[in-house]
Amino acid sequence: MKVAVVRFPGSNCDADAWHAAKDAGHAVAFVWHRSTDLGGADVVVLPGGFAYGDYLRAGAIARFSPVMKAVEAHAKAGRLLLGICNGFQVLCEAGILPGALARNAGLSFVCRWVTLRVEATDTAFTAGYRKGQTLRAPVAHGEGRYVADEATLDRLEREGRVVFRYAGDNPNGALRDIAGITNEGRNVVGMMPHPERAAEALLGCTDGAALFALAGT
Amino acid sequence: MRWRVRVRIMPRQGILDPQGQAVAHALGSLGFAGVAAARVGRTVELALDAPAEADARDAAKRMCERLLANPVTEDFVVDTAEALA
Amino acid sequence: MRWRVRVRIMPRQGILDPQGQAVAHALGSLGFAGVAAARVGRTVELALDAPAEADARDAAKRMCERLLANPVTEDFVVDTAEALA
Amino acid sequence: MSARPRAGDPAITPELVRTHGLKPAEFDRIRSILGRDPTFVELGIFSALWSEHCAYKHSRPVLKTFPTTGPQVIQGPGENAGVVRLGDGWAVAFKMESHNHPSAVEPYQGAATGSGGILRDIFTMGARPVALTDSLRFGSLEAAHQRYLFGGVVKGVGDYGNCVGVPTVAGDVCFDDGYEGNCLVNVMCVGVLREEELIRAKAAGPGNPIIAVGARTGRDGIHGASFASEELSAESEAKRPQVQVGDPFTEKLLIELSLELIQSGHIVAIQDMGAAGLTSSSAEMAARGGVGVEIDARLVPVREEGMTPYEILLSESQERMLVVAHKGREAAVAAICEKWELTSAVIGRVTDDGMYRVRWGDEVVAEIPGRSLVDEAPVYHPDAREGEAAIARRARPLPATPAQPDLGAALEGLLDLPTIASKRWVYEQYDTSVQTNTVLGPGGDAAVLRLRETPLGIAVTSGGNGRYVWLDPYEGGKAVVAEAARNLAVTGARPLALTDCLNFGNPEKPDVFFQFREACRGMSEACTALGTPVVSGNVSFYNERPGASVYPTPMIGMVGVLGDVTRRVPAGFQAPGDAIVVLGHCNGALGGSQYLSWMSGEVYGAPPRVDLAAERALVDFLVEAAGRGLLRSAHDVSEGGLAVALVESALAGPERMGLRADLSPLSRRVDAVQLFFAEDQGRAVVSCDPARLEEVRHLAAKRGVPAEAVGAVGERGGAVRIGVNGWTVERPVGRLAEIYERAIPRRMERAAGA
Ligand SMILES: Nc1ncnc2c1ncn2[C@@H]1O[C@H](COP(=O)(O)OP(=O)(O)O)[C@@H](O)[C@H]1O
Ligand SMILES: [Mg+2]
Repeated sequence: MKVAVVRFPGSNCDADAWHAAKDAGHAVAFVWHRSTDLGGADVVVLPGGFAYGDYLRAGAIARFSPVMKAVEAHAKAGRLLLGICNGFQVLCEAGILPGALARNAGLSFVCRWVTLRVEATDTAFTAGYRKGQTLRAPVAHGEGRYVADEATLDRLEREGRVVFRYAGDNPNGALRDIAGITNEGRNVVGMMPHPERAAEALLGCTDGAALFALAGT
Repeated sequence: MRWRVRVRIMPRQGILDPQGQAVAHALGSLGFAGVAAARVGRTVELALDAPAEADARDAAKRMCERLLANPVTEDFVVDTAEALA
Repeated sequence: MRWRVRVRIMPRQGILDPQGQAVAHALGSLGFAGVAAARVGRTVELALDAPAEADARDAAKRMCERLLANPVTEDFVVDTAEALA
Repeated sequence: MSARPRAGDPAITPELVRTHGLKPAEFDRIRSILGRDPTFVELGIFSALWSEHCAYKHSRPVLKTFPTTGPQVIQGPGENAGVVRLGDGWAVAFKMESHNHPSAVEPYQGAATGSGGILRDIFTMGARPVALTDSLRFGSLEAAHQRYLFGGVVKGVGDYGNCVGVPTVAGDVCFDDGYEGNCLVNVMCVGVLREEELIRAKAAGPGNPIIAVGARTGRDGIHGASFASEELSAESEAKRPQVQVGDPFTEKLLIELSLELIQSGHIVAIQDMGAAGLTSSSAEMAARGGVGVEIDARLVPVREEGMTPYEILLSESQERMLVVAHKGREAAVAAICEKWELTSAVIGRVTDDGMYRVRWGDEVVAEIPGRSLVDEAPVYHPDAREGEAAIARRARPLPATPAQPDLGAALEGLLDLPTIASKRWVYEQYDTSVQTNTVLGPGGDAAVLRLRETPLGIAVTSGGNGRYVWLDPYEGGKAVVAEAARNLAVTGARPLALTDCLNFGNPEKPDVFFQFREACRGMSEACTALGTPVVSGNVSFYNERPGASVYPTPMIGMVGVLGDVTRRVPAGFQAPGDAIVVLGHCNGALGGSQYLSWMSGEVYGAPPRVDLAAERALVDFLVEAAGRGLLRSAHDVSEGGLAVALVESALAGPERMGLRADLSPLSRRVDAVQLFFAEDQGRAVVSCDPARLEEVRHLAAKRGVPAEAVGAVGERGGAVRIGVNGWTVERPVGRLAEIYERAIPRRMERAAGA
């Protein structure tokens, strides 16, 4: 498949996402944030980093980048879109996914390996997992506490749109241990942990690789 | 005409404000008695060109809605607008 | 008696405020004309028990000096103090 | 046309000269170079370039004695960073730098801008930064102000590196009263490049444009270089506004921009505007290239109105670069800057008259023979004499060890010392896995990164024991190099070369200069013995307050290479039943040890002596054993001694495992306390598959390394059981983990205060 990795000024996991997608056998290209064209990509990845320095709020400025119009259209058309960490923050700020990512409850940036439980396997990104399966992946963020109002949270649960939950160690105080969610159409997934950092045995873990395999397409 | 407009953006009631809690706790352990609670928000100070104060305030309000505040987690008020030289 | 005291902590004049610059730039590219500059600071809202307003303000000032503001990079003002229920 | 004072400039009085940190004799020298009084701008320029920080006035002759060459060295000292060959056409650029004074005044920004500066030193060589390390020293965490400094520094290092996307993968932290009043913040950056992409900061080609790139210039940090060259005092506290603020977002863009510029072929040289800003970057680039430069300060993009040429030249605003481009490529350079949304402006030209000339429009405000700024800086040979107190401290006899030692209480006490305890509280605030190269992250002795598309691994470590140097500068100097090499070798990496940060007190005091000279002598000998030349470094003097200097602390950053990264060896035990082997001699050295100070509250005695031949043998053994896949884990023995090293090996694994060990066979000559806690150098704890124990023994014998099998790795969550001479300490591994992991967070949960 054709995968586009968007680069905002300040993205810093762009190359990591590129490699993970490449290793999964896809044709991968970078798209600069000023571009208004996604080059016919089947899958768009908004990678981790600190777009625009995360000044004001993580993702707040990046969501207005020129490329975001095309990203929104891509999502509306039901095509695949993955936001990892900063990418997830951008998706929430842009309203493509509900809720927001607030400052970690512990107030510090936190980087460590966590355990995730797969809650939804009906997205293209998680079709390669079993429901209830646990995975390991690193988190690395300062603003990763998922928050939304009760009604939104209930709705996410009811519709099976919580994709990943922290199992045991919740590193940021996210409500209901939410680590990743999907949209109504299940074509957009946002998550705080970094599956691209857990996709190679040499780096200690391959649990994240299946996410890039896109078994569900 | 140039205005200084100040907007205040605070965590919404009901949303956990760990920073405020940490501040209240730290003040207590530094020996400040009588701190019942603390909340920490953001102030954005804008130097704005606008014909009249009402326009400056109005522009600031739209900026908050569009960019400066996140409605999921934050409330804002346009606090002051004063004429600059 | 309980007071709500609000302190405003802003980057000192002349000190680089990259956040303010980013905000000003972003507002400009969102089409808001007339933004000459922006600075981003913090507001701390305290619920304080003190006998009188002056005491509450004074306590807030000492809290800023001790903990809330960084004297090297920030200036603060005790903005408002109002009686709470 | 010669430089003239500008209207409004202050008169050049002896007082003004003094406040510029220049001695009367130095001022006379300036007058004789110029043949006239300097202008105010010129005075500022000399003050910056002849400051200790830029000119190394007190240290240069000693630094010249370091070994700096070897077949692996591509670029030794003298450039922005040293460069060493890895193989397959790949090289690493690395350097370490101190930001002690700024951090003591403003820990968050001081540390952040320290990281920013050292990153720029690396990518200006054409290398992509792949790792940061930080070595930190504070006073005791029992004091609120030390908690404030520690918390702020860690946040500053973290926020900066995290934002630019360079993992902070190693470092060390010590808390000791010897650093009360003057914390040390040393940051190393490591970058990777193709050998042919190396670029040196050497201006060339008269007529070539000089371009300022990146952040605009503000009034921040004016005279930071001279600030770093004096003692902290009430007066320097009042100079606080000099502290600069970092913008890692701009830095991230600068990294990408600079690497693109270098690859574009449009530019001749690039250098960051670090200490002493535009002045030092332009003067140093000119001096290296043997050319002159002419700059119009009025063309420099500024952040504030009304800035004078003096301020523009000496500002230390962060995230700025100075570029020399090929003539005619101005537009191409500007286009690349625009792509990365960064400001750029042509501000001057390279000239062929060798002069360092600054204009303000039509006026000439400075005109100085360029070489005089860099090459004619004064050099001093201060007196060196060891202090009486130091001699007495070292000679003071150690107390007899108790006949009935409570080894268990001592072990728990040492694990609870913040210096020894887990630094997880620190490194979990650092992004350690961005760039997806981190094969071994923090928590062991050195980090290992893979080099993508090659079989190679790069190992990095940084640290240094200031106590040993304080007690015996020469032996201590040897020990810092030896420990760094050992920390690399336990991962299986061959040590290649080092960078240093020499943190000392006021060199004009004979006892301080003695410490400096002797520590450097010890380091040099160790470098030669271990084959690890010095390729870059930095000196930080004046780390003191009235009345006391900090522990003399040469910090070492060392880089090594693994031919096959899949052979890297982790620090922690991997499998129950594996054999535990102790390598090296146990001589029972307790002088200056953590045990001694834990027990007595004092630091004294002779520190462990370093047998360099034995260190070399140990390193060779570890590298060969790893290469042959003999080892499951390896961890060196350092602070806290063997018992602490054993516990750390148990705690560092993927799952905490117990262990059984009997230390009695290690030596008949030393007692139980010494076997547990002595800090003899040249030792390591390794584990291996019992089936390969014979091979390990055989190889050790061949290399002349003592190797004693002392026990076996226990069950997951089991007991740690260490016996010696009939005594046994037994604790559940979970309990030791709790002490070791909670020591720092427990203290940091108490309030900090400025
Ligand atoms: N400031 C720091 N930054 C990053 N990692 C650190 C820091 N301090 C300690 N660590 C990590 O904690 C581990 C233990 O540190 P330390 O006890 O100093 O090790 P050693 O004695 O082997 O040098 C090392 O992996 C080190 O990299
Ligand atoms: Mg070690």
